[in-house]
Amino acid sequence: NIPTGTRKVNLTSWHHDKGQANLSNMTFSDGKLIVNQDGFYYLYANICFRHHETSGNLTKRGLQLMVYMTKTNLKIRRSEVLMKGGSTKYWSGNSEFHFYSVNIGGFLKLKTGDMISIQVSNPLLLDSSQEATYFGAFKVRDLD
Amino acid sequence: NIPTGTRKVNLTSWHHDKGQANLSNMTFSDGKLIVNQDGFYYLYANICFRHHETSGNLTKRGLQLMVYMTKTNLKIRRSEVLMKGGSTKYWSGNSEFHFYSVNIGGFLKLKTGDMISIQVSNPLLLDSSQEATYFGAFKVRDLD
Amino acid sequence: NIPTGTRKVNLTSWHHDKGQANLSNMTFSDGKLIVNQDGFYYLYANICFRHHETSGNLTKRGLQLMVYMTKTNLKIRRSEVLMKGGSTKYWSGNSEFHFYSVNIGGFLKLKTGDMISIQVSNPLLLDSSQEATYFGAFKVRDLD
Amino acid sequence: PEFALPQVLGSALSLQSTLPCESEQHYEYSGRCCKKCEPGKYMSAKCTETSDSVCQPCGPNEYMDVWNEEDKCLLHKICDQGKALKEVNPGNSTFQRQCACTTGYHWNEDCDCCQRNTICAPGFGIGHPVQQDKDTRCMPCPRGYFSEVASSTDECKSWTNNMLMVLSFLHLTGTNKILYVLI
Repeated sequence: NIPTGTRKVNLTSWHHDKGQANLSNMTFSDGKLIVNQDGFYYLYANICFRHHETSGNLTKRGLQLMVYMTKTNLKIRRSEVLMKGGSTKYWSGNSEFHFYSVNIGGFLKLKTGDMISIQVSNPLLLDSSQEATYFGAFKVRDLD
Repeated sequence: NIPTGTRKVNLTSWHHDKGQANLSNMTFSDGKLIVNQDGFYYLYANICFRHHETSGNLTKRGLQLMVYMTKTNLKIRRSEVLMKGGSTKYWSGNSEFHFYSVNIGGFLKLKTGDMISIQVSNPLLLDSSQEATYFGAFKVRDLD
Repeated sequence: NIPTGTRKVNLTSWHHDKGQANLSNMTFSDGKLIVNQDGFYYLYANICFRHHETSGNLTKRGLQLMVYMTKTNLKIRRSEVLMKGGSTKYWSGNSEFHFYSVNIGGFLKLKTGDMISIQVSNPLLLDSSQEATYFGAFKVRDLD
Repeated sequence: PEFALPQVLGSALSLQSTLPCESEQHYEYSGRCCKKCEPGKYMSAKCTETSDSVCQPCGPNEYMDVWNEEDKCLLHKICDQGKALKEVNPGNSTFQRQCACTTGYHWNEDCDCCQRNTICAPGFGIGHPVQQDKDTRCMPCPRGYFSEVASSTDECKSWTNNMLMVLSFLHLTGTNKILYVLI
């Protein structure tokens, strides 16, 4: 179930064990990946937005299609955006179908208990197929 | 040799040992990377599309510039798209040069014998220099 | 301090130890990441460009927003572009704010002494917040 | 007389026992001073205590233009027609391929692309020398010359040529007035 509107929203309904999704050595709860071991992780997300003219007229309107990856640290009750990406779009009225994908990735230090989540703008435009919209993390090595 | 047309095509003519390309612990055949060891791999691709006005008039036409990374599993004779990215484009007629790059990446479970390949739309628009269009994979760790 | 103009410029003023930035087993000097151990590394960069109408009229002009990751090898006194990404843009005049992000990444062989640096076009349009514009590398394994 | 070595503050002088190895054609490895590979080749194996470096020729579409210890040659660039580039020198195993933009365009480092040459407005003509792959330089037409077109290739034309044209035009139209010809 995808939230409506163009506002920035938290995506919570991810498959974590179906299809290509995998989960090990991390916990998944309420749309958040929770870190179980301190370390340096590579975090990434790929988000696809799409619109077909049959879903209504979106053209001639400025859109900003964005993804944000956020870390929440419960100890200091703080959330900060780790990475962001996206594009403003001004889709022309001539085509019946519009598509845009954004990819973000980075190598970051995470601590046990850190929670990683994804926010997007315009959730109604999300292409929610598993090859289009996904995110993840893998541990590269321990902290120094 | 780059296939013609705007249809989705399989890219087979990759350098795998010249310039910045490297191959170890995987096999490369007919444009496909073949997995030799079960494990979790990080897969990625970067594709650049370009068009110069001297190559003809492409503007005022909707384009969809896409990359698909596909896994073929011979045991179950099945291919599935692992990741996709790209954008619809409506290139304006004013500029003499147009350029667009898409990057995709993800951490996935692969088994011995799995074959990874790349498909793109509009192959004639590919920027085939080594720093522009490439793909690859590296093993992060064994399966659980 | 961000260089001016639309020319392709070298970005040198990166934080390497503040906020989310980390540095270990590599050296950072004059905007370049210097390799201390031969190996296979995953290199990545995320660059965000933005423009607000209050900063002047950029629309109706073709822009090319690009990132280049370059390796400098002092032994053979050679610099070569490892990866590039970006897009030509023709921002419409209707929106007050424009945004575009590009992400590049790849798995490459690096030798001790190799220096990695980032060049961008249109540096004045850079969104220099830490979650928007960053680059990095991590060693995946030793050479064969 | 005893020569006193000059006292150098903060550093000690040591007599150099062996000639420096690191040079354009040599490198130091496993305690030996070994020969690098010449241009056109790469190093498939470094030297050991008992054997010299092993060098192999670059393969097709590769080059190496310096003495080196690289384990691979460099890949020639592509003169991409789709970017309006053409090959001006194919290069070889020791010299990098050279590309240039097709006529009417020049290479712009900032966009890594072939940009249209500047069009000189009327009253301006292209300056010399006209260089391949370089943008047009527009020069104001000096006295005695003119240009009535916007062009990225035309020079300023001298009046004299055109005065004759005007005369012949008037002659054809039967006008009896004789213009005073400026030579």
